[in-house]
Amino acid sequence: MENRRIILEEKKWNPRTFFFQWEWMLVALLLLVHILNGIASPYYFSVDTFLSTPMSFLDQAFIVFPMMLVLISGNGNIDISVGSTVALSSVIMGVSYNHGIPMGASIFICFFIATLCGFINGCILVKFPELPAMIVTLSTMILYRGIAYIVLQNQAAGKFPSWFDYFGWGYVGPIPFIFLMFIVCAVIYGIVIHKTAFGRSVYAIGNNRTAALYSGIKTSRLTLIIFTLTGFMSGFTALFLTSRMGSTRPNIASGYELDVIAMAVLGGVSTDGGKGRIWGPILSIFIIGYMQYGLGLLNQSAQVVMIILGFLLIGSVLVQEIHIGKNRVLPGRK
Amino acid sequence: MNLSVFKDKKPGSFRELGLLAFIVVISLLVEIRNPMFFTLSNLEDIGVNTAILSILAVGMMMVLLTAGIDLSIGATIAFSGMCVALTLEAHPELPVGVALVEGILLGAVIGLILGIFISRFNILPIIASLGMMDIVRGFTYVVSKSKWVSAYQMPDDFKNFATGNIFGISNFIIIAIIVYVCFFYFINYTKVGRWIYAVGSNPAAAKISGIPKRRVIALVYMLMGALAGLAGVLWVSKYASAQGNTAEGEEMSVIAACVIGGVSITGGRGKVSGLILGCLLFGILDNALPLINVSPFWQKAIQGAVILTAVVANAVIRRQSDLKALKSRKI
Amino acid sequence: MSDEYILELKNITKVFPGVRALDCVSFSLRRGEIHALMGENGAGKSTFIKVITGVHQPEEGEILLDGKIVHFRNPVDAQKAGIAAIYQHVTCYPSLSVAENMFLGHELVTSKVKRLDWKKMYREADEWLEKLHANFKSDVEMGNLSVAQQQLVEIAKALSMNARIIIMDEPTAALTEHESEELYAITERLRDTGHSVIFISHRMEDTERLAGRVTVFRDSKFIGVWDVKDVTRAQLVKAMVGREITQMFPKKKVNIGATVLEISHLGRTGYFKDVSFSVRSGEILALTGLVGAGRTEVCESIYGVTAYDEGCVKLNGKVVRFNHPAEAIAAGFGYLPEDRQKEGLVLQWELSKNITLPALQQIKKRSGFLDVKKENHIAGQLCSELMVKTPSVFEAASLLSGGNQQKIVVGKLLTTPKKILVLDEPTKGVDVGAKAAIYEIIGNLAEKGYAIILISSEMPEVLGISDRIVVMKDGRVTAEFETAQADQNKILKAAMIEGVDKK
Amino acid sequence: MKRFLKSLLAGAAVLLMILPVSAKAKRKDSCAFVFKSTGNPYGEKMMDGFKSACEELGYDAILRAPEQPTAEGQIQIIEQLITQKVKAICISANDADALQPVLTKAMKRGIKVCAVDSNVNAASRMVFVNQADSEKIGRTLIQAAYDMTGGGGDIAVLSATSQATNQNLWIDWMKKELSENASKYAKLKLVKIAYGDDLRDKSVSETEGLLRSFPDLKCIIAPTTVGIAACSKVVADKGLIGKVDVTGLGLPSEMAEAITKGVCPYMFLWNPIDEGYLAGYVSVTLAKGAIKGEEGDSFAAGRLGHYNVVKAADGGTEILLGPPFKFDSTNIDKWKTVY
Repeated sequence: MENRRIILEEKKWNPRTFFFQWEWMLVALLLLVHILNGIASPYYFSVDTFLSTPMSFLDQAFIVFPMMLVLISGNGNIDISVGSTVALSSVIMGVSYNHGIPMGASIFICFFIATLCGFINGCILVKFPELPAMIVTLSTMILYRGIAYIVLQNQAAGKFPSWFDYFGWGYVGPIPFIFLMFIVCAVIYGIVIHKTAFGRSVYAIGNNRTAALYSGIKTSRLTLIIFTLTGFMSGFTALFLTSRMGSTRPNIASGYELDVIAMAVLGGVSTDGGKGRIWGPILSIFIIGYMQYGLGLLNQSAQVVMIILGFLLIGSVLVQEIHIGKNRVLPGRK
Repeated sequence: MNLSVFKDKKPGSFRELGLLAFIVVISLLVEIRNPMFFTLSNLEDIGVNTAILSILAVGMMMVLLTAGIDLSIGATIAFSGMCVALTLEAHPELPVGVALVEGILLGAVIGLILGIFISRFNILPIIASLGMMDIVRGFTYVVSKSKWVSAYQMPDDFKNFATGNIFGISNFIIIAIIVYVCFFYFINYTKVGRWIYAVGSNPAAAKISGIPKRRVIALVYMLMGALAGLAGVLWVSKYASAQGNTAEGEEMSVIAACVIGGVSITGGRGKVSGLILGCLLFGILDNALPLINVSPFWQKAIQGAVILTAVVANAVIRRQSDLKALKSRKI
Repeated sequence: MSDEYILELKNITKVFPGVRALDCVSFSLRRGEIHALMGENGAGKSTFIKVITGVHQPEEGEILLDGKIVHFRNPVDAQKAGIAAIYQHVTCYPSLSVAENMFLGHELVTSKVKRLDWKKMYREADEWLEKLHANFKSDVEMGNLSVAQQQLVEIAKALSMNARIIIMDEPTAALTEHESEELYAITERLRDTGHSVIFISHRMEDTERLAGRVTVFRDSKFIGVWDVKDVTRAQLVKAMVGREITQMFPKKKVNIGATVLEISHLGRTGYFKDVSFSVRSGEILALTGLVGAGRTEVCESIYGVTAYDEGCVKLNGKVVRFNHPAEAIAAGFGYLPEDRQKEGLVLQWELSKNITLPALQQIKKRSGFLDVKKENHIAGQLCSELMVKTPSVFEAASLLSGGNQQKIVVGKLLTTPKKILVLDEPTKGVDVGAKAAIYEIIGNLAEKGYAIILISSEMPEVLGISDRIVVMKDGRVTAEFETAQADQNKILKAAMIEGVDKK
Repeated sequence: MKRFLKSLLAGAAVLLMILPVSAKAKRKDSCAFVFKSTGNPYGEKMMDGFKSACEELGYDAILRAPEQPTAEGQIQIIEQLITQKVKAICISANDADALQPVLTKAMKRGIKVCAVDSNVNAASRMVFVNQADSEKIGRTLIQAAYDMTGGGGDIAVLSATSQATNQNLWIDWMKKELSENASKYAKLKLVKIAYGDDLRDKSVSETEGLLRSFPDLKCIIAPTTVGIAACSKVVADKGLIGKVDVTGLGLPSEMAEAITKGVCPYMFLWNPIDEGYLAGYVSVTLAKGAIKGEEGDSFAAGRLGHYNVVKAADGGTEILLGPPFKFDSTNIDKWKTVY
């Protein structure tokens, strides 16, 4: 009887749980990166750094959001075909433009192809749930890239109309267009992931697929949507990357998949599902981006950058392990 | 794998037969296009070129059996290869044996570190090895100061090792065979070997049966590393040149070969016999595509298509056999 | 004294974060005796076993083996000391062969070179299986076996370890009468060859048939130990349940309405065949039988988790087919899964999120956003309705006790309007208090006019609250009774012998 | 909270690995050289040359290269160089067109841009330092094949990646040479162009493929350092020395063995050190404004003497380093230790 009254329905703000989040660590990290860079290089604190620099690393960032969904959805889901998807869609866009299709239409085609690639991945995974995504996307990775080679062979496609450069190089006031788009996507995904039934269901299947299934969550449909979405967002990357390079070849965007996954993981998204919030990846995108940029300003050789990134990746996951491992929810009542 | 391979017709053996048939068909098609295919020397080429891949595949299979994955092997190959090359440049008098040992040890150390990250600190394999990949690759450039070690800087007997042969069989093939025999024994006829399967098959149960899960996992990655180290030495001796970017992306081919060979990436399933076929298919693809001179631009696509078909077909066959098993159940 | 007992446990206490799994229990095992350990699910039997076998280490108390104090740091120590256990939840390696499963951890090696001797292992494995009259060979993949067969393998494994003390945790639960007889025989043979056996079960038959003495646990406490010959069933039941069973089941009289769900000749390759029954609104239909008889499978495929490939399902007279649980839920079909932790809850989630998971569409605003206020309110309402013991709806599900977790899962069913509920072993591993509560809830639901299918293996429960009873065996319906006409023996007979063993 | 601090510490530990890297930034005027990718000795040599040239002229040299040979990587690097306000950028491009936007941006910011070794399109550079006239390379290689095969037989080309700018250019010239003097090369048949992607293993299996599918192959032209080395290794291992000749462009150090063995009678390459050195001089003189990179400009390039800016085939301007150097058994030992 008495416990009818005491059940709380209002959440109280709890400072401990609030500050005790991986994201704060990332914020600290980002600040530290800025500070170190600032100390190290006189050129660092400039308008360029904060406005036009993001241009050079944000193109990949668009895939991070759907990749986040893919990873959250658990069940070993991962998509390593994104790099090839970008290449294929970009190549086809270039070719179709060079064959007289107007640029607007070509851009549409680009997105269509990208979405198609993702859709195919999704279909295979839904038809054969027993196949791990890792393997399926591994083979489509090779396949898509291969098709790109067939289409363009050893040629480059390009000579785009001048307005096309706007995507990669244009500004809206002081802010780069690409940066603006990034913010828009970030907001949209933030809402979708944290505020809608869809996002909730994705976390559900990531945390406990069976329970979700019994609760009437359409797991396979979600999987399909998520992977298709990944393809679609690869279209953005293709668009911006192509625009930045002003031309395209079958070998662009190689190795993007691993960069993207690294960003997501550094952002606290676990590759075994169910974990991760939108802020993490957003922060980590900038951490990695600015760190590379800063080291670049110091003219550090590529290999040093690599080593540091490697350490950062393992280190951060290690810290998360300590971090989460120590205050994992205990089974049973206290 | 265990006796059951030879005894009953379980899904596994079905699939292997299917794969074998697939290989035969492909080979025949190639042979029709280019009769040079079934020449002894060409088959030896296939063997030699596949040797390194298949050595790596053994290690990767064990890793996959524990439901893990190792993306760092490409870097490990480059690193150990480079170190060995540098040592030999400094001391040309060293015998090949020393070089091999050095490479294996280096690889083992790297593998062990990775293994500890994964087993002790529960870092997910894919992430840990991803980071490791960057680190090791980076250090490869550092130790080599971004230089290459070229043919003339290596002692001859080291270079000849790759081309040399015993009773007409190339050293590489022999090494590969030795590795396979050893690991076939290890995996099937030693307790630890079986524990690898157990850990991958049902980690929870492993606790109750008192299997030292963490040690097994660490060991697996160490072995993987060691094999990668060995592969590194062979690589350098074969191409008579050590570069920083050696074997970039090799890990993906190895994983693909394992999967085609029927090793389940979710752990617990996989047989050496299947593995061999997987590697063979890969080797044949690499060798045949240039032979039947398809346009170089088609090669990648064809590879991808073949892998995809193999994987999907694999799944289909498995379903069929499962269904049969159910039908056979009496109700 | 101590030489009379091979194994003694004194005042063992085992605490898991939140629950006292064992509360100062004692136990003593004579040489060459079969000692029955009884108690309801969740009474702490399984934990007790894990303490003996070194999987868990007790916080307090001591274990004496041959009168000497021992400390088992891990299962291996216990095995070395000659203690083998057959666990209730079979712990096998699905992708390995039977022989490998049997010998994992104590593999046989050849004398000279210490290599695994597969020939020998497979031969011995086959011999053991022979002794158990198993109908399969030792080289099949474990994953392809039925639960019962896997249990046999576990038993064979324990035997193959020729341990001095053998612990069997509900071994007969999944065996047919015939197989049980076999097991009895083997167990007795073991006793006669000087082994000591701890035989866990809540089936009277086992105890009376086998045991010399019986110890009873209840609510993780030691209740008492008796010689089987001078104790009656009634006494034991009272000891186990804590009160007369009849009081456990406050059966309300409800007027039963029209047929809601009708299953005819349902079949799924390899799982069940020709299954037909029907439920009426307000009726509680008990679907009983042994573990692995196919009860769960039937209901799952009705619910749309798996697909049935023959027969049809009628809902209110109309033929329906649910291809996905979502459709079933939309049609007013609720399913309470057997394994609440694996299939029922997202443990790391707050109660509120868990409860509303099946009802996301309802808490969605027109804008498409989730209405968290509404969510928490719904959750709060249900929590208090079901008397869940929790400070707030923001507790992680994993922090609740078994009973309360079960209530949450029930709560999930009630978020959306339902006509039919399938309750799969709703009181499995739930403490006595919560049990009564859950029975009450079920009663109320029936009263509200729900048609309820209750899957259960616990006779008292089945007889206590159901209106009708359908018994299944090996994937077929073998009997159907009005509860009034049914009794324990009839049901057991139908569940075990009917359609005589093909094995 | 204590745990939180602990994890914070761990985080700091991770960052400490970054600290030692941060060096003092330089204030002197500087010119930057961006190569295709790290860990390529050929590039290293060019960097050496570039560096020494800059130092002779009292400039700092910034030497950069992406980890992978991609245009994306080079774009990022150039962005960074722009921020650093370098005086001139000298690039060896991974993609002729992909760098146009970023390089034009650089030029808008008043940074002088020149290309070397691997060209960018005319619009995105002021001048191209051409290691050797592409036309000459293409034609010379065919002539080499002609005289190795003794005037007739099958020849094949093993190139780098199918995307490599200069390789493709050279191959085009080879084809031109063949078609223009059809009568002379009547018996010389170019049977296949294979791509080894500058990977050892791929180059090897491609070469093996060539040898098998064209049994009477007489000569393989490999205008890429990795390709030619791998290729001649295969030929030597197969004991085809004398039957199949290998020629092309290769590093003496990599090819020393092959040439002494006679797998490769002779091959060509310019001196990458000089190439870098000249590039350095061009960059600095551009930076100083002494030349504008227009046709007719001329300047002195230290030890290399005097150079003129001439019209390039693609409509831009270029500076020719000089004829490619011919390596054979007589001079290889002298050079193999140099580069």
